Amino acid sequence: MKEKIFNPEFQVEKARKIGPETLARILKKRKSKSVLITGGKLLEDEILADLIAELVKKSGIKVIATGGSSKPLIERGINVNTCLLSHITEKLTDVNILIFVGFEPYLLSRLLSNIKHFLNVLTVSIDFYYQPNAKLSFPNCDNYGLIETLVSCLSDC
Amino acid sequence: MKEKIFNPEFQVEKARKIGPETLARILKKRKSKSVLITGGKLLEDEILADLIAELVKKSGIKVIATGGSSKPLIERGINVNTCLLSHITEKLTDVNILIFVGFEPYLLSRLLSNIKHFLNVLTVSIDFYYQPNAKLSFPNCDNYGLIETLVSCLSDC
Amino acid sequence: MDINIGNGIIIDELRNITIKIGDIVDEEALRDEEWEELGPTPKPHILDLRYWDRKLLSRYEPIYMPVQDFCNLCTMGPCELTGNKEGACGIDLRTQKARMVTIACLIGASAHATHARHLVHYLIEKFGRDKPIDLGPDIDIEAPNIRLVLGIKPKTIGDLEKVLNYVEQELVRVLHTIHTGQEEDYIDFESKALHVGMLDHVGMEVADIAQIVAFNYPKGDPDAPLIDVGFGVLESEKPIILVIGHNILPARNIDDYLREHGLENKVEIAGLCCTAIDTSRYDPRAKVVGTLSYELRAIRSGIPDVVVTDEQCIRADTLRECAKMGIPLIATSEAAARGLIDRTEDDPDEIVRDLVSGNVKGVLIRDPDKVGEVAVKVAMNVYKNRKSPIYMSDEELEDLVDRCTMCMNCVFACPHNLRIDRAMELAKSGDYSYFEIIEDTCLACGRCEQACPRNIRIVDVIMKAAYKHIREKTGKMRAGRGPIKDTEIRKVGQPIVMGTIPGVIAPIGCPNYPKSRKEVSEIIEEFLKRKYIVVTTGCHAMDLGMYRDEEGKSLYEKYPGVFDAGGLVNCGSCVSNSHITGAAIKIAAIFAQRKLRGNYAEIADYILHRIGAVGLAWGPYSQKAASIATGFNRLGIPAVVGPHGSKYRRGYVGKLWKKDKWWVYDIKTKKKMEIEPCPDCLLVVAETKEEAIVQLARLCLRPGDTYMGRQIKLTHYIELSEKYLGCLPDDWHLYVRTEMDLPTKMKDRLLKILEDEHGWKIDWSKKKILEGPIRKYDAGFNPTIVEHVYDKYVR
Amino acid sequence: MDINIGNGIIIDELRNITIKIGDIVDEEALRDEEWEELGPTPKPHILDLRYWDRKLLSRYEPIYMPVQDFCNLCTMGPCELTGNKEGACGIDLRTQKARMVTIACLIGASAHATHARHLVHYLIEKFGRDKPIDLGPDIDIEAPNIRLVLGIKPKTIGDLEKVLNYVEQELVRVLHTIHTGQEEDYIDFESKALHVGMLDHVGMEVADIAQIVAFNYPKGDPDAPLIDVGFGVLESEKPIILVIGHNILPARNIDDYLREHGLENKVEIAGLCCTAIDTSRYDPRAKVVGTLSYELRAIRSGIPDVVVTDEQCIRADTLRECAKMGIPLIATSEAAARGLIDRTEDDPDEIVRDLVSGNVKGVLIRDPDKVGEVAVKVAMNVYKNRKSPIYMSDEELEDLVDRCTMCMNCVFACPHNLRIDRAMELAKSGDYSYFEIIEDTCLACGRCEQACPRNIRIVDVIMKAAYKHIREKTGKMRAGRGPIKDTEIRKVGQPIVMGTIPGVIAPIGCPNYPKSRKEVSEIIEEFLKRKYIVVTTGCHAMDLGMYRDEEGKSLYEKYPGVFDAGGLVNCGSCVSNSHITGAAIKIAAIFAQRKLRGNYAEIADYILHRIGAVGLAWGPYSQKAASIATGFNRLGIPAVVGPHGSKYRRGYVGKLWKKDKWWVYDIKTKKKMEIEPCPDCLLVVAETKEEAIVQLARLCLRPGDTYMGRQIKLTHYIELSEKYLGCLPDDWHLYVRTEMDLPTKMKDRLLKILEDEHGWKIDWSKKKILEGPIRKYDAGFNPTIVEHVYDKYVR
Ligand code: SF4
Ligand code: SF4
Ligand code: SF4
Ligand code: SF4
Ligand code: SF4
Ligand code: SF4
Ligand code: SF4
Ligand code: SF4
Repeated sequence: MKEKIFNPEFQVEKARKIGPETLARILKKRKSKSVLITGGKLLEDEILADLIAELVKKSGIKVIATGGSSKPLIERGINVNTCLLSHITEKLTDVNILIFVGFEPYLLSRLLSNIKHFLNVLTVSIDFYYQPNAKLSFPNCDNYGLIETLVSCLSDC
Repeated sequence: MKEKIFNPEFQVEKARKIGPETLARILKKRKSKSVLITGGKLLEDEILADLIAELVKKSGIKVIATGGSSKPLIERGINVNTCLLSHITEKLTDVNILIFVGFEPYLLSRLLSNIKHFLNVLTVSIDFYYQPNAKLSFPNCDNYGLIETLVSCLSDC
Repeated sequence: MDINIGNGIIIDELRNITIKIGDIVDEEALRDEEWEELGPTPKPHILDLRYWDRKLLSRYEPIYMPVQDFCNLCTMGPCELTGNKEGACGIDLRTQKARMVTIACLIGASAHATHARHLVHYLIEKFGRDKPIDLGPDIDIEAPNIRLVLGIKPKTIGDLEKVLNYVEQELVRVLHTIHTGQEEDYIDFESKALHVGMLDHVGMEVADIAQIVAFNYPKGDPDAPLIDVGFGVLESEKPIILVIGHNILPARNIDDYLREHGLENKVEIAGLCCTAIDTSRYDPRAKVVGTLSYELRAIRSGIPDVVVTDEQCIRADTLRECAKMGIPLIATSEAAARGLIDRTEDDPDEIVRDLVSGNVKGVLIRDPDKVGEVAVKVAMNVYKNRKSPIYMSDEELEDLVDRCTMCMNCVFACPHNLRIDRAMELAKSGDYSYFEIIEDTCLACGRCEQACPRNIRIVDVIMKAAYKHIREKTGKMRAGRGPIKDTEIRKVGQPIVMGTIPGVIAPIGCPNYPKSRKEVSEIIEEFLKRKYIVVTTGCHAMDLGMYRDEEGKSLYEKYPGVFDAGGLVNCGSCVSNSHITGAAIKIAAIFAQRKLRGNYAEIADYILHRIGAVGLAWGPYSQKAASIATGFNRLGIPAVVGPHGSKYRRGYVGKLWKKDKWWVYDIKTKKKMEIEPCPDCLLVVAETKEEAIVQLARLCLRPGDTYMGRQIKLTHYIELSEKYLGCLPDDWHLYVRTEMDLPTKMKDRLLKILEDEHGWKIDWSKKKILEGPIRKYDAGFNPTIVEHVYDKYVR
Repeated sequence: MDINIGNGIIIDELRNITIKIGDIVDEEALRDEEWEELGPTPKPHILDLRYWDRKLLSRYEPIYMPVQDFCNLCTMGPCELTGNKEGACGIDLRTQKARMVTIACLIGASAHATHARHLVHYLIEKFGRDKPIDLGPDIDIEAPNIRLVLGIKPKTIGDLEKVLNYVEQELVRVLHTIHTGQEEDYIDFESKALHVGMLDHVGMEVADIAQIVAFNYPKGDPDAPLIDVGFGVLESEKPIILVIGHNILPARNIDDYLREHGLENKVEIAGLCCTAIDTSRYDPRAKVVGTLSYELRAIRSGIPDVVVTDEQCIRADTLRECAKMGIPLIATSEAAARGLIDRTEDDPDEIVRDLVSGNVKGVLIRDPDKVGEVAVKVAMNVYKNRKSPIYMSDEELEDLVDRCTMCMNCVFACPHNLRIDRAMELAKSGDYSYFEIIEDTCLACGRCEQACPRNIRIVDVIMKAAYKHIREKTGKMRAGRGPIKDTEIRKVGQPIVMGTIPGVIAPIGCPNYPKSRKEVSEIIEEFLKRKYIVVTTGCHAMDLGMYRDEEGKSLYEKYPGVFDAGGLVNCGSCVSNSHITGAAIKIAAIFAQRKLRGNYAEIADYILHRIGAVGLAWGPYSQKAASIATGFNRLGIPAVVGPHGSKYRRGYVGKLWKKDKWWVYDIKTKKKMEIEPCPDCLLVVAETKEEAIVQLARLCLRPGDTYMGRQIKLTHYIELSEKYLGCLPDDWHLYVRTEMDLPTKMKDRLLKILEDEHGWKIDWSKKKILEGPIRKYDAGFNPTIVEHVYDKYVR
């Protein structure tokens, strides 16, 4: 896919682009300090919900589910921390790697912007579109390929 | 020098970075359609004025001198088209490659922005700092090296 | 005294001194007319309510989500501010963002204030300054916002001018503070934004009161007529005048002209945005096409015979787009003169000739009266020549689809990243269904077309492909009824404050929804079924009427128009939002007998702690939405915005864990005490309708709830959470003060959880909570966070 | 009539009706008081002068230089607009940029209007509404801008309120048009910006008139006293109160307090920005430290014993910076409350105690009267404890320099890309001289420090290294004298219009100059020597006083303060810019006997074609600079801005080659005729002082010049071009109408060039031009581009 950003937003410090393998390595080392934050896309995208459920099962990572994404995950047997977006910072004690998936890109960009400017944690986006406001982001990709690879890399977690 | 832009300005379409050799090739082919536009830095920077005078002599390129840069060039025996910044578009008939040198970077950025959005000509910056609003720009460089190379590449014009 | 001095007969002699009289007396009058005890802050300036704002914002912390990392407001910049760095003027990123929010609010509030100014100016010319403000026998508190903020009771339209003078002065004062340098505290900037939000509700109130009394709109009538609404209304066998914007004046004069000439059944007025709403308040025959998202669609259809624009929510390419379709345009406002020649002084028939012949693509006519005649004549003449298929022929559709290279440029330009490329790919093989899905979310903003290297008219492709689907979208909207009646307030005041009516949900604002337009109806019906009061305005009010159930009924047909449990109240256009804050204020005045006059903080404090009202701006595109919501917030009413709302860059969010923030003075026990954190946000983004629903239910909780009320509210909150989030909410226990607060049906289960998971002590024999809650329930609990209110009532 | 109705004695009885009286009569009064024939546009709204704007902008085309390629003003965006694409609301890049310019102007004009409102409000409280506007025997036209725009003659301070009501209403109306959507024509947006610029001069006029009459400032006195100015004034053996901002009120009360308590020789008031200027108009003992660029320097020096801020040009980190230095801060304005606790109602001594002890870092005191006492007491107490070296010790300097890694982060963050890294490198080897060069251009904005990964206090390093150099910078500034006298106008009106005084150069505005601060003096002295009139305000006025020649004299000491050839007139602070437009208006009124009342277009047209005045804003950082310049432009006065001015994103530039744009109606010959393109720009950027000088000389040319005037103007233009550009200008021949226009000394040479290079026919025997010029010279030439002006005067 072309080198585009989903919307013309402009950042001086932009996310480093990483592949699933790198993220898998990070997770293996620092799982206990990491959390996966899921967004509302999981409600409308069954494939994504399945993939994320698998990812969580394989990695054992903590999940904070916003935007109603708790429901599909709970239905898939995942133990989630249900959370309204407005409560998200309440749940971030004891973690310093936040991995985001399943958000409207323009909203995720705002969330990441807040964190980038005012908090000191590592943010990672594994969503379809590159997120410049994250610290690390998957590049643009219009299919589930990267997340699938991530899941398979995590097999041996 | 680091990958920085002199000021945090944000462009969706950014200049392609080129080296002096590329520009020399372009000039050799399309000199008659090209013009060198000089700015006020030539008044305060003798070395630059010398270099530009040499560049003009070697290449035979037309010169439009703004910001008072006519004076040092005339003193160096260059035949220039003296021009106030406000008259610059008056002088651009018959050319479609504009090469800029010797400007306050923030001002050049504005001039290039105007051209980029509202005119259809090729702009090139050979100033010290990368100019994202040009179509082609030398990269950041805090010395005369790139311009010197350009001059030497033009020797056989 | 009631001496009525006529048109300057006596005055001529007083000429030179009267300016002075006017001014002196003006202030005297405000000071002296003691219709009610004067509160501490009549006509407040920026700093006068700062103490209240700082209380709010110490609980509800502003959080910022910058869209850009730099500032370029002045020529010392651009300044990069990543990581809260400071710019060349010393401002940091946080404060700069607070400044940007303030600008947005200023733009929004100015739009309403100017709208009000235009109306009042015109109405004074037509009806005179003395036209009384009379909203009927059931409305005594005619202008709750004006009473509260300015401390005056406006009696005539002329009085409204004074109100606007104040509003304009204050807006300019705040605009001044945007100047480079100056304010270094982001909370102080937010205080200015809140000030602007408050002023906005005053400006809106002026505008709506003026047009209601002058044009005899429904005056709080719960049975206001049902209006045809939906894109389908465009298809008609008559000439169609499309009116777009927010200012009723040109449209009203078109309507008058039609009636005066017996043409009311021969020519159709169809409207977009608030002009549509207000035209239908004036004449129920008028039709409502829809929101801003329908503008490009309506023009590109080629159906309208003439387009009349006034101000605010009108596309900035209207002339270009109309010209492409050969539709003559009449611009009527200084806000959008569109480069057109000013023909105000010309002979109407000459203008008509020029427009009909296509000699000119459009004209500017500044006199609303003249617009009536010209628009009607043009429409009737142009109608005769209507031709060509709507949007395009089937062949052209195929052609355009074939041209697509699936390059995704459109997808990246689209605010919703809609997968045009996929729809095109499917369409190439004959399956156009994906365009129907896209149509439902598409804003018809046209950015995809700007980005498309193949110059495909993507909006037209979508419309052509989904046309059958969309022309069926028609429904009914109850005409905007204006204010809530005092009599209604009298009835519901107590149940709302007690909490037995679980809440007031106010869907307001613009149509850039995150997904299907239908979601607004889905969210709202959930609350109507549960007997919340729903009160709506503007584009949400329109979209709520667009969708019909299996039986063909829209929400307005299924739910009554009363301000009571399970009622769906359409107040009207954007400026009618003032009636929503007005209703909250009236509850404090009528039910709680609080004095309004210049008494802002006390009333806001009352509302914050007792009135379970929440705004919902599911598609807040406009700066007016920013300012309206901010006005809600200063008055203690939380608002939930859709995900695009995050682009206004800030929320007001309380932190549950900061225990020291959740306190009140209790007037009854004379103690400062800890309370449960409710409401815990003032401005918050929700990503999905599921989250929005749960958030709305939650934000209806108030410290002042009786146990009955709390029980009802918690029941809905928990049920909705289980339904939409799949589990109990994570914070429900915080709101339990006594076992009586617990939903009866779930009582045992919840007590168990309180014991097991939260370590509360339960007396299982009596099913009583012994230990655990943040505070004890006390029926006489009388909370405030304002010292002077505490001092006033404590004995 | 002169009945003076006192404080409501009679009025009490009229209470209920008087609001109506006031309003009716207000308008009547404006309409009826026929002090002069009423022109076509009294109290114009946005569209009323659009016809004039469109004439201007058809000649002087707006050109845009976007800083950002996208818009994010609403939540439908951000929208990428590269290549003039349209956003989601349909606006294109050009129109969006026109909108941004309009916002900048709105901010600027609001700042002045609010400043005026604060002053008028306070002065009415102190002196009453009836305080007459009396500017002395030599000034009859007391308020040329107000007369011209509103069509009224203000007689008392109370009348000024009415003026502000109008200004505020219009500003809000324009702010409304910023709302998403609406205007699609960039020329129409520019027309709104021009409207705001015009309003700004009205607002400024109100502010300055109010303070002049109330505080007895110099009233047009050419011999106003000389004031000490420069960073060096800070070094004093007395306690120092540093006042910063634009609003005289707190500073004035400090001054009063000192006098009342016999402390005027014991405590020093030193000021920054316009507060400094206005304080010295009130009391010539006050000292002027300098412009905004000195704020950080002054605070970081640790010298001030207390800092008092009011509004506008004050850094947004003032509290943070003062706190670091342990300097107590008193904030006094709603525009910059700085998060401080409002102590307005507290006992002054208690506040003093808290500030002196360091218990609090600063306080907010809203009552200017109370500020006087607190500031003086704090200063006297704090002074006792002054210690520690200025900026830092020599050791610390070496330490900091050593810490530098030459990473260049600071260079890229610096608005001027100053080579701190190089200065540091040299300093490491003991050579600190490069810092002196840097100091001269440095804005002391602090962005370098924000970027430095080594946390070097770069500003302090520069100051410490260059301290000897800078403390010697002291000079003299003539105190702001306010308006130009009618008597002066009477004297110079004719020579200016004839062109024999070659021009009026108006250096105004802020200090973000492209290079050395000294350049302003260099530019201006060139014109003073050549007997132009120079009239200045604000930061330029201060900087003109800072530099002394070899004999130790600053420009104010070398050139007289009269408004006459070779005079250097300091009108005063930013709001005194209204006297510059005022002077131009008065020339039309007094010399040409044109009626002002509500007659804007005629007067602007007159000025554009005959009065060779040009503004110079060499460092236009503030939004006020944008709006002031735009106000100049609407009135037909061109302005040259420094290179940073390009960041306000647009110029107004005529195209010489578009021959059809350069025409006028000649009232004498009753013909529409081609003219030479002068002035050919209204707003233009110059990169260097060399270019600025040539541009200024050039832009003084006017079609109305007599041949004598043209000869003089061309002489200067050509000489300056040869001096600074090294050759003849490229367009001088366009301005030659007859051989009499040619500079005598160069006549032969120029005639030769005309023949050889431009193909003109010359009769060499008589040295006459036979063929060539654009038009013939005609002594009775009477140009206008406004139809109604032509109709009015043609016989
Ligand atoms: S306002 Fe401040 S932060 Fe913004 S550009 Fe100007 S100096 Fe920089
Ligand atoms: S931009 Fe145009 S060509 Fe590209 S995918 Fe979209 S519709 Fe097709
Ligand atoms: S018109 Fe519809 S599809 Fe196109 S960019 Fe706008 S929202 Fe997306
Ligand atoms: S709700 Fe929003 S889009 Fe709709 S008319 Fe009001 S401001 Fe415009
Ligand atoms: S105002 Fe228009 S161009 Fe700007 S963000 Fe909104 S939709 Fe896009
Ligand atoms: S940023 Fe700091 S360390 Fe780097 S060159 Fe500048 S002063 Fe030195
Ligand atoms: S303080 Fe001076 S050196 Fe530092 S960034 Fe500002 S102008 Fe440049
Ligand atoms: S000239 Fe500019 S910087 Fe100076 S006081 Fe005026 S607005 Fe501020």
